[in-house]
Amino acid sequence: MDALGPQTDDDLVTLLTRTGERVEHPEFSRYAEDLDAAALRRMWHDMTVVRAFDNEATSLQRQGELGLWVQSLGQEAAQIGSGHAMNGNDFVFPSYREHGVAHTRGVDLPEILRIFRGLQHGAWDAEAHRFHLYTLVIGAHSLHATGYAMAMDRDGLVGTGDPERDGAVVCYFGDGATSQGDVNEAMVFAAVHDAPIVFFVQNNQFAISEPVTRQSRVPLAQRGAGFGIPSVRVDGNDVIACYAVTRWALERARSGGGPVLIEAFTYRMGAHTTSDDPTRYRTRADESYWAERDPIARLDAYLSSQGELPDEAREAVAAESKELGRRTRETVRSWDRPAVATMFDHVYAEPHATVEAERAWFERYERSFADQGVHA
Amino acid sequence: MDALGPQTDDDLVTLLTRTGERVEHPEFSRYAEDLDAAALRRMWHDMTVVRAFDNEATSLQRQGELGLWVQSLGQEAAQIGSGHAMNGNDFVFPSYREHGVAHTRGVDLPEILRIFRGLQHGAWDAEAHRFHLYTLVIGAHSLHATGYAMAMDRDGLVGTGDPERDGAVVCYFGDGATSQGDVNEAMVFAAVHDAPIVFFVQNNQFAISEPVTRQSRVPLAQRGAGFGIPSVRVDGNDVIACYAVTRWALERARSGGGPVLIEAFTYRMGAHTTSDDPTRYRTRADESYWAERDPIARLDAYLSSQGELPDEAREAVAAESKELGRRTRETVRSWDRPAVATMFDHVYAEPHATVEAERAWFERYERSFADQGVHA
Amino acid sequence: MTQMTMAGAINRGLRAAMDRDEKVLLMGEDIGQLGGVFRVTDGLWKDFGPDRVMDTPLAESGIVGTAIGMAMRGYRPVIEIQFDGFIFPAYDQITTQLAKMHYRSQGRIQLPVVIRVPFAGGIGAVEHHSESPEALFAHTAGLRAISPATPQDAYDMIQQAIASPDPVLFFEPKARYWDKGEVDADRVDAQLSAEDGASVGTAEMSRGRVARAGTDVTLVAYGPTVRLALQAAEVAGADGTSVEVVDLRSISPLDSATVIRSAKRTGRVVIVHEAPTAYGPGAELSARIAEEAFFHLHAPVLRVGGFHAPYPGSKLEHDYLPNLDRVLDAVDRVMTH
Amino acid sequence: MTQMTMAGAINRGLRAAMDRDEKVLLMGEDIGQLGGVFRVTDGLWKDFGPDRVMDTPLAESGIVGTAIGMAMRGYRPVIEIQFDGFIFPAYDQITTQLAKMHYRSQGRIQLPVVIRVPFAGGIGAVEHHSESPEALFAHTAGLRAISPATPQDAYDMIQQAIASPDPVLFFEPKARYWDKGEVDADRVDAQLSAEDGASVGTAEMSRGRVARAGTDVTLVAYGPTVRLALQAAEVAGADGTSVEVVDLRSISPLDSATVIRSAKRTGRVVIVHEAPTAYGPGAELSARIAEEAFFHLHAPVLRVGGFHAPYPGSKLEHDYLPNLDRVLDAVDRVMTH
Ligand SMILES: Cc1ncc(C[n+]2csc(CCOP(=O)(O)OP(=O)(O)O)c2C)c(N)n1
Ligand SMILES: Cc1ncc(C[n+]2csc(CCOP(=O)(O)OP(=O)(O)O)c2C)c(N)n1
Ligand SMILES: [Mg+2]
Ligand SMILES: [Mg+2]
Repeated sequence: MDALGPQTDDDLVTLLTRTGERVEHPEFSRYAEDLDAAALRRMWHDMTVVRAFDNEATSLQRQGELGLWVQSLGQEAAQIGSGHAMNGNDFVFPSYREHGVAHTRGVDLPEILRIFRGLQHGAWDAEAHRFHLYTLVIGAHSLHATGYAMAMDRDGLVGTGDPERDGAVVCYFGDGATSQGDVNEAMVFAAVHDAPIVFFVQNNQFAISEPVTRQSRVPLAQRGAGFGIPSVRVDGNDVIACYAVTRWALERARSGGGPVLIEAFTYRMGAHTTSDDPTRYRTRADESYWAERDPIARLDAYLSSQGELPDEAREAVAAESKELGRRTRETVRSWDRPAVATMFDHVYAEPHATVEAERAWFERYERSFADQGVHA
Repeated sequence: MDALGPQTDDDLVTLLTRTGERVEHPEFSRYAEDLDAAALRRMWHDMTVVRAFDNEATSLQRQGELGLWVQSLGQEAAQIGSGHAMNGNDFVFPSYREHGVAHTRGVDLPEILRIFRGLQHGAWDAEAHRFHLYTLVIGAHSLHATGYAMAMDRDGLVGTGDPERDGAVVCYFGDGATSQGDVNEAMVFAAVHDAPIVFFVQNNQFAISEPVTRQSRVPLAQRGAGFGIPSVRVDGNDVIACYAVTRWALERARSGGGPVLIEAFTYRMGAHTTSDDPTRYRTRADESYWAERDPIARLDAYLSSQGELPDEAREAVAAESKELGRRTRETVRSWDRPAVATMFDHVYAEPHATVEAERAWFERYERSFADQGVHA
Repeated sequence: MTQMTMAGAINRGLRAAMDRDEKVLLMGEDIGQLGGVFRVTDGLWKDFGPDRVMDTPLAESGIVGTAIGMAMRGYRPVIEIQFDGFIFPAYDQITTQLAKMHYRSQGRIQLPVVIRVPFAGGIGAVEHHSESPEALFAHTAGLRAISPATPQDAYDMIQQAIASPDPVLFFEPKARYWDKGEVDADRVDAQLSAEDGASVGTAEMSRGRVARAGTDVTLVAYGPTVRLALQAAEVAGADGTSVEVVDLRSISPLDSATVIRSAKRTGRVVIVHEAPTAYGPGAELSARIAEEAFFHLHAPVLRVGGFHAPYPGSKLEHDYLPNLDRVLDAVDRVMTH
Repeated sequence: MTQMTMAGAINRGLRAAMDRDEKVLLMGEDIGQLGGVFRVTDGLWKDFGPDRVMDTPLAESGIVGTAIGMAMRGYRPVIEIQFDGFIFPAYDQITTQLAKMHYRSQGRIQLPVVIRVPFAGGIGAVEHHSESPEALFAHTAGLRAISPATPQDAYDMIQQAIASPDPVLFFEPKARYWDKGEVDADRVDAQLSAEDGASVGTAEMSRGRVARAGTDVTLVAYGPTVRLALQAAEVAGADGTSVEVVDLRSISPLDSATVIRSAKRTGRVVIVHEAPTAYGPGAELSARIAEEAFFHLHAPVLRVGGFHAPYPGSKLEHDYLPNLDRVLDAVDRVMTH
């Protein structure tokens, strides 16, 4: 298929076909065995809600309430599937598009928008959610993730056999990021230290306008092997397969088996961000090819075929989505501009003479206007 | 063998055993077919002369004539073997230890010492020798090499089928360098552009004091495959095999087949540099293990067994080495300190106000001493 | 003379440079079919093809490093770094390699590489998209760093930078991309077509200019803050203070001569840039003015710049950046002496 | 009090910090069995084991990046960058990540990472082994940058840096590694063992000190040039000029208060550092002195530093670097006013 170019989808781990049929995989089926209808419905629910939120954020951006929005549209299976495979001992290092994963980590979705409204650069308590802040410098966080994993290992949180204790790190990045030196150095460090980390590459076929063939001539999963890191390619629009391979990888990493690389083969159904115009660099034909592979539609088809998506479930999720949309709008609009002097806060943990002097000057300066009554 | 740790030497391409017997290799023997006794003697000659020079430089450093010296001791086969596989169309990007390769590119060996005497940072005309300057920042040159190869391709110097025209780039770096982001990015760019480049890794088992296991758990040749770059591991102390695999790689690259990675498995028989003290981090046992694999000794053994190293040849090379030693000493000692104001030369190609102002100030300042007769 | 935006002027300048010299090629992320995230390379991919307008892998060190290799074979790569904050992965290649090759080779190897950096803030962007890192390059010998403030300068200087045999950081004030101005395309074309064009062009792009004459205070700016300085001069003028505005244009070399000439006349200098004040470009200028015009000064040289804090969320950027009030405040302060 | 070299003092300081807090760990190239190329970590691998004295893969960005991750879990990584010129591959991690995490997380994430950089020249080394990049870090908010000039300060400041909750660039003047001096080990130990030790220590390491009192000229130096400044003061003193020497100790924050106090008394200031003068650390200091002590100055503030050229071959370094003659020349020049 031309839409894929040289990077075929022949060898992807699949457990749910694009038309919504379940298939077996010799190695990975067993990692999805625990997914009963309720669990799958939960995934369907999460994907649906995240997409609704995503669309709401897009319209808020169009209305000028946000400076920018980065859609996760089309990548819900990769994110929700992998997110559901984690537990509270695991720690996640996202890139900037992992709203689905954020949701599975208990981040209240509207909170993410603090960043995109220009209030601040990080929006949640990373430690509390065991979900690190978004990182915009492509690939930079892969090293933080690796160091964090090395530290978990030091702290005796790996390979003890105690499921209440053992954990691992999951680090998300895109196909474009695989070209960055940092990401490759992260694989060097992870491999050499047998760090408990899963590198989860969402190959959404594009780095902004550049097709993945500008980053690699061979499937990205192959990269891991070069560092001695076992790697697997999974259908990134198959939430069950994404769950299964991530569970496998996490169990391996948590038990001291070292790093794993997962390439989730998926598609960015939306624009790169609200500033982007994909009509400049991709065809409608490609978009339709992938629309037929919509990750939500295929789980929907499967659950429906099993009689596991009753109308009440659909209605409930529709209502929840609507309510989330309303709350998102309200929340975002309610956020005031922060007090100006907060720009001097948290530059350092301890006082720094330059910051203190500039803050003092600024406060005097601001007061001078107040005194003159020019502005508040 | 413990000296090797997890990185075994099982799968190395070998054409000359450590005891000096020729063996066949299904793929690579044919690339050594053109090596008759005269050609092999030439390689033996080059290795011997380079080693003599290397030792001379070491003693010059000990005598205080050089600030530092970086020995190539033990890596002569990798360097002379690969160097002999190149032709005048090829272009080399060395690291800083490739004195053997420099010799094959026609660089007069003593010239190298300008750098180590502290006269200047680059010592030869890179374009004339088609041998770039040494680069001390680990791995940085791998990107220059890749860009140069991309440019050769653009210039129609690859894949024309005309042996007078087609060329490729050879880029040398060490086992330690493979951990640098730049080296991995070089592989990304080379693979994506099918650049005519041979990455020649001299795995000499150490990055200063760190064994190669601190850089990778798997053989370094495996790294290439992760980027879609065909890779081969060769016995780096076997000059014939090094010649053969490099010829294969260069023919492939010159004819438009794209990049290749060669891991030459060798040993740094000396210290990292004259500032280093290897007794701190490696055993005599390891050193003896490798002494038995001396690259010159094994070619010597083979040629002798064939009656192809008559006494005259030995005497001639001994005389030549002695003469080179003498010339090296004399040349180095004859080098005066450059004129001080040369430090302002070549900072820019066009005048730059800051440099001009500082130069003018400095000249005035120097003159003020002359006027006062304080110093010249 | 044609009306152009600054983005349009750079686009036209790139096209002219590519027409003039087939060794000129563009490299960067998304500069091909997309035309760059700011559309500065719009249309060039279509007209010059993917070999001269190269979409590169997503790796800034790789871009600069391979550009160095291409320049060694006579190419003149013009790199687009997508945003200021993403130049740092290439910092080693720029400062230890690109900057030093000419020196290390005793002048044998020239690296005419231009690095275009859309820089500075004011466009409501997210983190890492509004920074002013020019001082971090100006400190390194071997690099040139320039920044245009008008469409005319953008058109001329991008071509002079490309023609220059030295590596040049070309800082494009992204908030000014859509400002319009008249552009005369002929002058620089004639200049660069002449035999000594590269030398003349390099010298010219390295000089500041007096953007507005005045007698009481010298206001120094470059790139994004020139318009602000001119506004301040206008307002101060209405209040009876005559402000001269110097547009530096070049950060390395720093054209201190032009500033010092002005400073000697006015005796009062205020420097305005978006880069953080501490250890910023204004520090060097202030130090030089002190060294060379000390006895002509009526007042301390003042600096108005960004604060010693990361560039804040966009809701606060108006207060983080030098703005009209802060510039006028500084003008008032130097006028009290 | 014990006699120690500066290298020995840092070694002892690292050991004390590791004894005090088991979360302290060392990372770098060849710091383990070899003890580092300058032997600053000598013996620590043997006593603390490879988990606390980690020989890392050869990748500076990787070292800093993984240290950030470890710091997020409460570790206090102390990184050794082998030589000044090899810090640049880590520049992105240092300036866009390490520096900004505390700010981006609204203070939730502290990254107490120390980056030890043997820096500056004078040891006859090859290219990239003698550079002074401190200004390139001081310009970025979120980082601290300090440099000791004596064994006592080295011993104290390395421990204060490790105890500090902020990231610290610790610039070690490598040419001074073998200089000896008396070290009192008890004071800083008592300081850091107290509850507010980290705060007190951070404040203390951020302050300059008057290394020699004088009345005619203030000579400002730090790290490698303090000894030179003291020599110059000696020589000038013999000639009847009384020179006060301020050892800055901290480059970020810049302790301008101490300098300005001195400048207001002497009215004449000369700044001496090895970093290139243009856009160098002295520029900021000069600008601040102008801003805050202008009307006290009898003469322009002068700077004596490296030239705007790559660090040259070692045969020329004596002339490239500020030396006694050049410092005295500057002292003479300020004394003419
Ligand atoms: C170091 C760096 N360079 C450039 C950019 C600008 N940029 C933002 S996203 C992006 C593309 C990333 O592609 P990919 O890694 O595939 O992730 P995706 O956006 O597709 O999820 C680029 C080039 C950046 N953020 N960081
Ligand atoms: C970026 C960088 N970091 C650190 C160094 C210091 N250094 C010089 S050589 C070396 C080891 C290199 O090992 P390897 O790549 O295996 O090459 P070898 O010296 O063994 O030939 C190190 C760490 C450097 N030159 N550049
Ligand atoms: Mg992508
Ligand atoms: Mg090695």
